[in-house]
Parts: sequence; C-alpha cells; structure tokens
Amino acid sequence: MAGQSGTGTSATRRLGVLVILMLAALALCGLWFSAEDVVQGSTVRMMYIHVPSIWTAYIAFGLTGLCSAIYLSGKNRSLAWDRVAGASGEIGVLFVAVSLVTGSMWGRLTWGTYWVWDARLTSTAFLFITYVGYLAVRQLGGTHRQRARRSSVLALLAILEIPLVHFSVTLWRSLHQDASVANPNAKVELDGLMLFSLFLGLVAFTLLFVWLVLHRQRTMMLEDAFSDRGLDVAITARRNEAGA
Amino acid sequence: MDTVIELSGVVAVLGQFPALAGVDLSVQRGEIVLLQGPKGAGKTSLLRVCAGLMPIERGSGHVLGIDLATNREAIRSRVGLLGHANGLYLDLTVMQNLQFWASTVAATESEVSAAMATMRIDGRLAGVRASQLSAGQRRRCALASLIVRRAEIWLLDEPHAGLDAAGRDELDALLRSAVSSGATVVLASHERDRALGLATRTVTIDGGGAA
Amino acid sequence: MKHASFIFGSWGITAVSVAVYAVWVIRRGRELAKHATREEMPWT
Amino acid sequence: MNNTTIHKRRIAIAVARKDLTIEWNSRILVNQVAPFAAIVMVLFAFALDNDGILQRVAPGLVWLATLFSMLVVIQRSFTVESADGALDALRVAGVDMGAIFVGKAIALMVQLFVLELMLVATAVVLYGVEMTMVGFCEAIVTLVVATIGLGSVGTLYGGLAAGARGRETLLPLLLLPVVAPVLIGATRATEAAFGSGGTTVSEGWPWIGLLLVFAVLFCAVGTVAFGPLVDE
Repeated sequence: MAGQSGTGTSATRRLGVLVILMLAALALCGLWFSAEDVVQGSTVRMMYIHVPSIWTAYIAFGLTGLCSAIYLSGKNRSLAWDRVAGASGEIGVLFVAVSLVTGSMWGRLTWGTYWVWDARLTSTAFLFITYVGYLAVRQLGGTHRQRARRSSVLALLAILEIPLVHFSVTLWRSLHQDASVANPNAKVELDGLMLFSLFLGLVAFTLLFVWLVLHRQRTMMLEDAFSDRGLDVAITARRNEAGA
Repeated sequence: MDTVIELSGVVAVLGQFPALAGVDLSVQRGEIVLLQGPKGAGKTSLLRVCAGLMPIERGSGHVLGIDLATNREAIRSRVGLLGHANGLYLDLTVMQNLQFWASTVAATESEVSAAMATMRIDGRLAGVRASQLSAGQRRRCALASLIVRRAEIWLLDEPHAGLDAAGRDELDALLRSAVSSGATVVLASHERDRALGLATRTVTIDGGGAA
Repeated sequence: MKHASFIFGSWGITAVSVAVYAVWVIRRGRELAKHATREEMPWT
Repeated sequence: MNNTTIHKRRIAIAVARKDLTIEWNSRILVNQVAPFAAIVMVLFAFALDNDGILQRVAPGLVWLATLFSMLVVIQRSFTVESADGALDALRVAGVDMGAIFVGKAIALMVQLFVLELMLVATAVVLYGVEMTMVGFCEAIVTLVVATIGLGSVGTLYGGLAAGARGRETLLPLLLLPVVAPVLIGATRATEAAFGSGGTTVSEGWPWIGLLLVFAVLFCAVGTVAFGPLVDE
C-alpha cells in the first residue's frame, strides 16, 4: 500500500515486520513465560523493557558522536552524516526519556521512592538534558552547513562531558545496585529464559532503533531538500523582482 | 591593472533567504566602486561575501587571488569591512579601541598616531568613550582601525549614513586620501547622488543580482 | 501478578511513546514524499 | 611556527586586557553582579533560617551563587562583543579564534575569581564559617582550579549561545549540565576546607584533582572548538 510514496523501502518494511514480531515475542516471554525473580519478584519483568531502552539510548548517542566525528573529519563534509547524527540524537532522547520514566517506576517498587540520588540515575538525567540541549542547538536556524558544524562540535563535546559527569556523580554518591548481568554478586539471578528475554529485548530494540533512524534521516533529507527547493523558488522570485 | 575582486554567479543565503542570487563583479586595484541599489537588494551580503565572512552556496569568486569557496578565512586578515556597525567597544575610549586593534596585528605606536592623524582624531577625542561619540566620530574611529589593521580592500556599507553634510564631505576626502595611499574601496549606498562624486565606477545591484 | 499496574504501565508507556514517534515520522515522511521528486528520494 | 605562537599569545593578552579594561570602565561586575551575588547569599539565609544548616551547606551556596552570577557575567562578556559588531570585526580581520577564546576565558576567570573571593568572605561572615590555616590554603587552591574550569567552559558555551541571536535562554540549558562536575567537586573540596559537617581538610584533595582534570580538559578543547562554534 505504501508503494514508493513514503520513506520506506522493501528492506525497511521487512525489518519493520521483524521488529514487530520480535517485540511481540518479547512481550510474551517477558510478561508471561519467564519466571519471577527470587528477590525482586514480579518487578523483574520491568527489566526487559527498561534495560533495552537505556541500551538503545547509549547506542543512539554513540552513533550521534561517531557520525559527528565523521562529518567534521571528512573532506567533502557530507550532510548525510549530520542528518544521521541528528536523527539518532532525537531517537536517543526519546529512549532516555522513556527509560527515566520506567526506571523511576521500577525504583518506586524496589526502593520505595520514584527518585533516589544514586549515581546512575542522576547521570542519566544529565545525559537527557545534555541531548535536549543538542536538539535545541540543531533548531537554531542558519544554513544546513552551519547547523551541521555547530551540532557536530556540540555532539563531540557531549561525548567528552558525559564520562566526566558520570565519574563525578559516581564519586559523589554510589549506593545503586550493580549492573545485573555483568556482576555475579547481583541480587538478580537470571535463569535461562530470563536471560533469553533480556537478550531478545536488546536485539529487538537495537533493530527498532535501526528502523527508526533509517526513516527519520530520510524525512530529514526530504526536509533539507524542501528548504533547498524553497531556496530555488526564492532565487527565481528575486530575479523577477529585479526585472520588474 | 590587477584585479582584486572577481565574482561569477555567486549565490549566498541568509538563513533560508537567498540574499545573493547569482552575482558577477570585478574590481581593480585602486578603484572606488559604488554599489548602488534599493534597500534589500543584497549590497550588504555582497560586501560580506567579499570579506570572506559569508559562505557562498553556489558560483565562484576570488578576492586578492584567494578562492572564496575553499579558503575564505585567509582573505579576512587582508580586507576591512565596515558595516552598519562600527565594530567598536563602546565602553572603551577611542585610544583604547585603536590600541586593542594595534596589539592584535603588532602595529607600532607610530602607526596608530599616523592612522589618527589621517582620520583627524586629536588628543581630546582619543580620550572619549566610544559610546559618547557622534555617528561621524565613530565612523572616523572605525576607519582609523582599518588603517591600523593594514586592510588592503575597504568594504564600506552605507558609510555616509547618519552623517551631516560636512561629515560626508570630510569622509569623501578621507577616502580619497586613503585610496591614493594604496587602498581599494568598495562602498554600498542606496542614495544615488550622494556617493556618485566620490566613486570612480558605479555598479547597480537589484534583487540579489548585479547588472 | 503483583504490582501489575506498574509493570504493564511501564511497558505501556514505552510502547505508546515509541509508537507515537514512529507514526509521526512515517506520516511526515509520506506527507513530504508526496511533493518530492525521484532525485530527492535516492532510496527509491 | 614559533612566530605564530607569539602572535597568538599577543592576541590573547590583548583580548584579556581589553575585556578587563571594559569592566574597569563600566564597573558592571562591581556595581551589579557582585551585589546580586551578595543578595542571593542573604536570601539563602532567609530561606534556610537555621545557623546549623547554614554552616553545613555554606560551601554549596557559595558555588550555586557563583554559577548563577557566572551566567550573567558570560552574557555580559558577549553582549560587549555584539553591541557594535566587534566580534564580527575581529572575524573579518581574521583574528585567530583560539587566541580570542583564551583571552576572553582569562578575563572571565579573573572576574569570577574576584566574585568567588567575595562570596567566600560573605559565607565566613554571614554563616559563621571557621577555617584553619591549611583549610584556607585549600580553599584558595579550590577557587583557582575551579575558576579555570568554569572560565574556559563558560566562554566556550557562551560563544555558542551568543552566535545565536536572541536565544539567551539557551546558555543555562547548555552550560549548567556541563558544569555539574565543577559544582560537585568544588563544593566537596570547599566543605573540606571549611570543615563543614565534620569533614577534614585532607578529604578535599581528591576533589581538587577532579577539578584539575576538568580545567585542563576544557582549556584544551575550548581553544580548538571555540572557532567552529562561533563562526558563521
């Protein structure tokens, strides 16, 4: 039905179907089949959605930084890199916002409050604000190249800033439970199906991210093309106005 | 004669607005060229492009033999643009302004006094804050800073604006003497008659294109 | 299930946010593509 | 090459001296920002209204007041540049942006340092803070290192926000998250220096290390990144 009328291709449509199937499977595994945790009980089910969200946000911001670096270092400075950086940053903000909300809901159940001043939560909040600022700078106007250069430099500054903020917040306060999978002493003991659900979530969200970036950077390409075309129209108008 | 500015088919944008829609321009050393046209015709943008301040989207151009598309930053130290703003620090005195510019290009004390003499800035005026100067005095102070900076091409945007008749005549005389000592001047004006006597050549610009 | 409202709530918030964003992107893409030429859409 | 280094150093010194001369001529810092910062300190005392709490949180209040005042000083620093197109003029003249960054950052650091000294003195007087000799030295080191970090990062982001006309609200959004490590590090180090909440002087030095990392990093990065951020 979509034909060639949108930002989709047969590849993205196949990817989209795959993502939907995987998310459905994730919902079944995470909410139904998998067992409850010995300590955390049913609340462990929030992990299957919360951890993939924040994972996706990290991938997204990483991609933003990478594409910004490529844009600035490339000889021809293709705006395509800037658009991928921008699309990825926008999606990263979405996922970090979602994971802040689900994280604080999870916190309400495990810690009894929506917000605790622990290191990871606090530096995630800073991550969110930093990239909201990045998106605001992208909206400042000017030519595409001005936008691209400003925002690429800012994205690289953010890459520098985030470890520093995280490190200082960690020094400031560290009471949070350790990362579940990486630390063998963690409170959560994952059995086979629980681990499978978590990894299914990570894969599904990563593919979802790829699908979103593909579409978003194509819409951005169209937005840029339209403002360029607006430029062509305006040039003709100015020339006519001169002749009149 | 040697060509100092050479533009062909230059398009430049302000935001999404095409301030220049395909401009051709050629200026020789030692000329006083008047860009003439109504307000909003693109005169200011043309001067900013020549100064290497505004990027060109399409077309090609060279200033003092330097390519505008690839190396516009290199042009900047050799031209002086005086726009609607004079580029002065309002909380500094005239002398402090000129000394600041002098220290950025390592100009000597005697070069500063020479510039002040050319622009007829005396000791009393030198001690006045820029915020307390008249429009003509600010213009003279800004032109003096161009001399201190050793600019080879002077790009002046509406230099006569805000000056009274005596101030305009004085400015014309100052510009002629600057040209005779080696500068090239391109000035923009929408007042046709005012600058005609000064210019050695006139270029009409309208709708973002030069005719 | 214990805490069902929180668990389904967090899944729901995630699903709805992502879905709204995805629909917005797709619709905006279709809207713009209506007026676009082939050259402006190199992926087709 | 050595020649360009000398050239850049000369520009940086000229810019710093120019900014400080402007402050000397206009007295904005002395007549407006410093009273603002002082009144903030007094208002904190009204809001918290408890001598014990005030002594405990005095270091944090000093640095919060510094950050808020810094926003004003940075905005002033770039209003001066844009009021009559002076930054444009510097750009047209091809003056090295890295050198301008260093110059403006130094001027900002000097002004911030004066402001912080005043705020610390206010805290000592108003909040009844008592310091040992070693604590005093540590407080001075903290001020210097934190100010270098704040001055460089403030100039960097101030330039970006100033390049975008009419978007002054952007500066706090961009700057405040970045200076969080300074707020954390400087507050803890100052607590150690003041001995607030039973902390000892030796607890402060690791935090000064954090401040040092921040300062070195943003001085280096700012010199490179300022030009592309400010340029059209």
